[in-house]
Amino acid sequence: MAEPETKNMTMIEAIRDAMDVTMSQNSDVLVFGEDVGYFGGVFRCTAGLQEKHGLHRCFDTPISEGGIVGIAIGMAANGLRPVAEIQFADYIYPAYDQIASEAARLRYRSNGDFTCPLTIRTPVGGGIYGGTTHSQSPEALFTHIAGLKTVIPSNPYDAKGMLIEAIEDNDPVLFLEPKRLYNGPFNGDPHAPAKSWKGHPLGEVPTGHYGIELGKARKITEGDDVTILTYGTMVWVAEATAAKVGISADILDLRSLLPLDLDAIVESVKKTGRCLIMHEATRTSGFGAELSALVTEHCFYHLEAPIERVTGWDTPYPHAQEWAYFPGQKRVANALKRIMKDV
Amino acid sequence: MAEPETKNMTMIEAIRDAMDVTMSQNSDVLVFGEDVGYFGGVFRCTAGLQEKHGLHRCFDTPISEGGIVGIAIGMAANGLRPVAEIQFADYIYPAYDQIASEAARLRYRSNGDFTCPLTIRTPVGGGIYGGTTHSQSPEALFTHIAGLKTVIPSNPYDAKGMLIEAIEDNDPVLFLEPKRLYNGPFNGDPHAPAKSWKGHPLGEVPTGHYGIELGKARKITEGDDVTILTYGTMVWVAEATAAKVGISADILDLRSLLPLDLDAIVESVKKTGRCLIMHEATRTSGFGAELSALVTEHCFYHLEAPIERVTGWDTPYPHAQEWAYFPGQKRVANALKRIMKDV
Amino acid sequence: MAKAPHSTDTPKRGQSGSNRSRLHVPEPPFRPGDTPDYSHVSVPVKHTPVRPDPLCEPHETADHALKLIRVLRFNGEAVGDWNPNLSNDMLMKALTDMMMTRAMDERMFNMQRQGKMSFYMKSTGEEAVSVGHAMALKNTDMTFPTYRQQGILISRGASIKEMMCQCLSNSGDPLDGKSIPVLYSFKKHGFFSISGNLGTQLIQGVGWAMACAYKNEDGIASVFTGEGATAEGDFHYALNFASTYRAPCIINVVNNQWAISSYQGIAMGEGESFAARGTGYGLATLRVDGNDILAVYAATKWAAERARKGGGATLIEHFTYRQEGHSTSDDPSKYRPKDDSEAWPFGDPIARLKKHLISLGVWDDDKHDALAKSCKEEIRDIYKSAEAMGNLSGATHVNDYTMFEQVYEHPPEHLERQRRMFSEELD
Amino acid sequence: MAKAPHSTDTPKRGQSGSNRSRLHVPEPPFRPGDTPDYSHVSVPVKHTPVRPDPLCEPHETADHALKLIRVLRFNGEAVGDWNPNLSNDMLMKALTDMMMTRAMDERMFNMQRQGKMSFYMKSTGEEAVSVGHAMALKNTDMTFPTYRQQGILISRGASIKEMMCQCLSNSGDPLDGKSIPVLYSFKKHGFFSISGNLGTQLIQGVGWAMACAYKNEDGIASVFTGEGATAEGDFHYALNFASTYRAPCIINVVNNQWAISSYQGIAMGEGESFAARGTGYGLATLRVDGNDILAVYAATKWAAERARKGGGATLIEHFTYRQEGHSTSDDPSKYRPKDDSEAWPFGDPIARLKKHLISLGVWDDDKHDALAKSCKEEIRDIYKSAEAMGNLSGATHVNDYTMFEQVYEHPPEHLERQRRMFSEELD
Ligand SMILES: Cc1ncc(C[n+]2csc(CCOP(=O)(O)OP(=O)(O)O)c2C)c(N)n1
Ligand SMILES: Cc1ncc(C[n+]2csc(CCOP(=O)(O)OP(=O)(O)O)c2C)c(N)n1
Ligand SMILES: [Mg+2]
Ligand SMILES: [Mg+2]
Repeated sequence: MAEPETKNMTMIEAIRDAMDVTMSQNSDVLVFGEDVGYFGGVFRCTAGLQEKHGLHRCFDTPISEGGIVGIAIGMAANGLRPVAEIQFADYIYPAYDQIASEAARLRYRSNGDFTCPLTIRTPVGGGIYGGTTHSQSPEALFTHIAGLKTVIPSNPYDAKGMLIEAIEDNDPVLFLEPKRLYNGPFNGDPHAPAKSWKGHPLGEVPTGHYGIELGKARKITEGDDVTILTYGTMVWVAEATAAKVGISADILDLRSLLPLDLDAIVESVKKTGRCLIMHEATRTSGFGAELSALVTEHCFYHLEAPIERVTGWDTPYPHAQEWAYFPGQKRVANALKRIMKDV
Repeated sequence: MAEPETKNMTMIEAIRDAMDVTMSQNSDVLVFGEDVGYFGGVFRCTAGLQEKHGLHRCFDTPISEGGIVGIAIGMAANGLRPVAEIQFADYIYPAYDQIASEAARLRYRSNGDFTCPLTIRTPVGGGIYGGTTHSQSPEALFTHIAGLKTVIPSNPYDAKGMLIEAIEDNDPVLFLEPKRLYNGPFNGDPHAPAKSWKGHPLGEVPTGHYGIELGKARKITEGDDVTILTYGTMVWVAEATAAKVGISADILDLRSLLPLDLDAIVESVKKTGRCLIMHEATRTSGFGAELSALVTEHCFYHLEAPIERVTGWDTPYPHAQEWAYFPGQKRVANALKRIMKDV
Repeated sequence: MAKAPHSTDTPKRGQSGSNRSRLHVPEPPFRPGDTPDYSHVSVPVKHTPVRPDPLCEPHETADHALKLIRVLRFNGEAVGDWNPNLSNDMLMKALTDMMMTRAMDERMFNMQRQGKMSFYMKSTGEEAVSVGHAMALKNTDMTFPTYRQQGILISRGASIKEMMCQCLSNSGDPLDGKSIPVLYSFKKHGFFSISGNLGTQLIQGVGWAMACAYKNEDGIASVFTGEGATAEGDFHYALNFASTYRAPCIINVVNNQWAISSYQGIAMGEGESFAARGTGYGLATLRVDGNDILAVYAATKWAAERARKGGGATLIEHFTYRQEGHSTSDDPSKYRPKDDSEAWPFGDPIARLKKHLISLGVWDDDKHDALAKSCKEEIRDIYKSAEAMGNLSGATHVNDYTMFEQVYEHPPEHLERQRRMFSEELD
Repeated sequence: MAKAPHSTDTPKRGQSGSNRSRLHVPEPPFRPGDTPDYSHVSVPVKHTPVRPDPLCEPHETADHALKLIRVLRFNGEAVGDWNPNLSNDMLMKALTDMMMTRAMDERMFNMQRQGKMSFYMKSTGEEAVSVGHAMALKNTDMTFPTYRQQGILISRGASIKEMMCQCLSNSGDPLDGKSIPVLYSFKKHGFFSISGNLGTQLIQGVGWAMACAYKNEDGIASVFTGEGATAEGDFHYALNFASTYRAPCIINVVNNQWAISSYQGIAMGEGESFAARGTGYGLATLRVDGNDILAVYAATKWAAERARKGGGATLIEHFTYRQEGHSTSDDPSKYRPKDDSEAWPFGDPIARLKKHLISLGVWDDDKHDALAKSCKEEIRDIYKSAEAMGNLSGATHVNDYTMFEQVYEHPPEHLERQRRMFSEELD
């Protein structure tokens, strides 16, 4: 078999390409949301799709997140595969009822009579001075919802494969896009020069159709000292910090939070005996809590140090204090040192 | 000082009395929601308040949870102390944006220029054959929100004192009412004859004004073998099961989830070395995850067995299978046995 | 005694409000103890609005939102522009379906009182809305009903036994006991899974309709809400999206005057009708006597034709009355006069169609009583065969394991684990 | 070349839609490359609707929702029923406040481009709406603005330096850097904390107004939304609750034709105006030329009087045009013709008031230029003193510890712990 052709893509391009590929193959795929049509989205993720696939396949909606998800549910129940964009995850709450009560439960309450194969894409995370309403990471509010899948890629290759998989999934999938990674990896240091995906192996993306199973983690680095469980932007912070601290870390990019690759987690923690969990979202009841609980439940007798969480503080995401809020390398390094202190 | 006069009250009466007392003392307190006015609420929690305090102080609203919380925020910012009822917690999601983005963040984003002293009351939990949309326990979706307080009493005495405290708090408080406890304690056995609050010491409620600090747990039983962390209906299931299993359990009724009485938790787990967490909500990303993470973080070196969580399954709350879903005595007993097995 | 709305308690615009506060809180005209008197409600007889072309511009129907489309006069005559001139067979089907619906409601209510099921909701007095509406649609058009449109299923020939089994949560329940009674789902009958969350389906129905248009299919969607639930955001989304994308759908507001204990004025505010909500959105708007099945049929036909031909959505207000309690959990005498439903001036939909059939010379009291009896017996027999498959409190309960099914297409590992745990710990 | 709306791409009602699908998706009349031609937009001159009594019944204003209240003719004359006959002092204040607003926007935009702040939003072309509205209210009336009503603050004499410090997130920022630029909060000036979440404040403003009524206070609330955000559920809640409880408030829709890249037809659908949305709710409705500050003033006065006297809420649509990009992050030439704003037939609000003042004989080009220059200089000086207190990227950053403050009135233990951790790990 010949190697698939690849192209260097940013995460934005990879996401766009996933939609383009599925739209080309399947006329049931529609894309809509605020400013996604002619303009191509405030982050440009849908640029060109309307021109290529037509006004009726990629179009603007009213500013009504509840309405956007509401029509998507109706379309999905009627056989289409809608891909709805919520402009920022911070604005997803007006759609919370439609997502949690409706999309996630339609299959269950109708006992399979109706299903809901829809995808909701939305940018998450900070690092762009977006303040309280352009920086949030609300994943934990969705991982509590049975019937929904919640995934979050950290690089262009995964983004495309996972988005194709999400669109082709027969259940609703919330697809979170770490906006700080759109144009390049970000190691958590705002003063370092911005990197691009150019030249990065994970920026080499097959041009055709491929899927990445939702529910499988990706091992970023192999290590023996500690397991780091993380996702999204923090994957890159983890990698950079572990390298800097000089620790041999098993870093798992979880990619899919629900369903979760518990096997990979358990295997790694049983190997290292130590575990650091990182996310940008506020700490209390963040997804890190679930990860910590699962590790305790499944690896208790292997743990040699307390599990630590490095997360956003329990405050709204402030504007000017962005880098004091963001769980950056210093905090990660301190946590790693604490975890390793009695080795 | 003379003992305060007390009266036997159900939880419904205690909740009503908290509103009555605060409304009588402070004309800034208003009560509203769907069917709360003339009719007095589908669970009768507001019965008589309109007649006593007037149409303009206790009134019906349109069926619009977002609107209910929305006006409550505006009223609170304008100096009132609104108490809004959401008929079932399952219907709170249309108000999620107003609660999470607005009520919880108004003080922060305005740096204290505007504040939001509002209380949202809503019944939670199963046990009444309410099915997917009258049984939910969504507390974990709110404990992730900085700026909000989330509390849940398990008896009439606490209900009244905590509700008064919530109404008088200068920040927004979500007050969850375990509906299965409205008329009496419930030990998790649907076949046992229904109990009432009559004769129960926690049904003896002072008739006047008193507050119970939000953020303090209540010790239900003192014990040495295991710590049980729980709240709401499950407090009674915990107590009954521990007694039946014959285990010496330190049972903490957390009462307030955010803020949380971490000191009480840590003290107890350090004493017992074992910990069971119980809630009715679905397991993944439930509040039990946060509790487990905190216990691991703060008591790691004292733990002698894995922390266990007994929770609702990761499915919507089914109708006919209610008692297969409800985390009842059998499952709690099994978990306790597992936790104690290597003693 | 009898108070006209806003007569005593409610101040006029610009006067000060109740309890010496200027906050205005609307109140229904009558409360328990009052003698209901609806003489202030005008019952239009002659002024039935004209029937415009179904592809007219939306504003040409603005007036219809403030009037009331009626066909059946109280003397039994069918008159006016909107008369659909149904065949006697159609009329008989309409009557029978309404009577079956009522008989089923009656039976199920009683069985709930006997503890056979957890809950039930009747549609008594509103049968014309569901049955008349269903008859005017194609069976393949997808309806998005609330819990008070069981008449659609009966009209479309769904299995009453299956419906009953759903309510009984027994081994014959197509939903395997997952949902509370009356939250049916019958895709094969164009009946969308009913949500317990009010309002949510309105915008979903618009999405369904958009998909029909996108696929160039002929189907339309018809979505329902009670007047109370129009206050939810989803109602606004539905009107707005339906207008923007000219979705081929019908948006039905069933104004039965009550939302549990709240009268319609709480949702309506100072508006003149619920149909009028659609005017500002540029939707076609009709207001119809919901106790007049011919009017319901005619209005639906008009709106369906408009939608199917690409004319866009219509908002229809069905003006009717909830004769009984909200559900088996409700006691309406707590908040409205006991005899309120009898004082309601628009009569009963079954009685009115009966009178029409009699006036046509094809029906009489004896035949009617016989039909009522046979409906009752048929329902009783079906119920018996349904209950033979179990009931909620009885032995033949649904299989508990079904609770883990249909959360996702393929159960993920954590659910499998929980299922195993369930089997080890409880079974 | 120039296309009238719906002329070529959009099928007529009942015809088949774009791309051979029947799904109808509305499109703006002009896109980049087109020559904008608004000759199809009628500019009413003579047909200014009458000014009814502010305590009239809502339906008496239904027509006003479809017309356009105007006072200033293009020749500078002020005419008609609605002419507020402002004193020359008032007119000069209006002009100055609009020009200060524009000068500030200009300066801040440029400073953002120089990296002094993270973001900025201009209100260019819409100054009459905020300034005219503020002048017609009492300073104690609470406004619930969006990010495009900075003119309210300027009109009410808020400290421009504090506003700038907020944008710069520096040590003079009253919000301690917590919020992004332009999301001001000035309770002392009746200016509610602006939310980044669109629409949410609409219903909060109604609640504020209900509290005023409850407390028998004289104050009213005035809430704002862009036309795009009317699609949120909160807009519906606001209209509905305002109607039900006759809340003393004004609901303003600023229709500046664009919502980022979406033209107003996406939110409007087939409706005829945004003001008309209020008709079905039983609200008073006015539609006003938002580039005519006298009309804005007059409409606001009318609605404020109605609200204050217990007549209930008014929905006002301010018909205007967003002359510049949505924000510093936007480039409007990507989705509309470059010269679209010049082709817009309603002119510029400052130029129109200037002409009026000239026609009154109290103003001329020289004076105007001098005023423009002095506004620019004043703004420049204020900006310098503001920037002296730091900027986002500079050294004098806000104190990071403030991030832990004002989450709650009293910081709970877990926040104190995190604050300590922050101090140990990072400081
Ligand atoms: C979102 C939501 N809020 C509240 C409820 C509780 N509830 C169930 S039915 C009902 C009244 C509905 O009234 P209406 O819309 O007029 O319909 P009707 O019952 O009269 O047919 C209420 C408040 C609910 N099911 N969902
Ligand atoms: C709930 C929500 N959804 C989306 C956004 C992103 N957003 C910010 S401004 C804007 C456009 C608003 O348009 P309009 O209401 O017309 O106001 P204008 O900017 O024209 O004044 C959008 C979509 C948001 N801030 N909040
Ligand atoms: Mg109703
Ligand atoms: Mg706009």
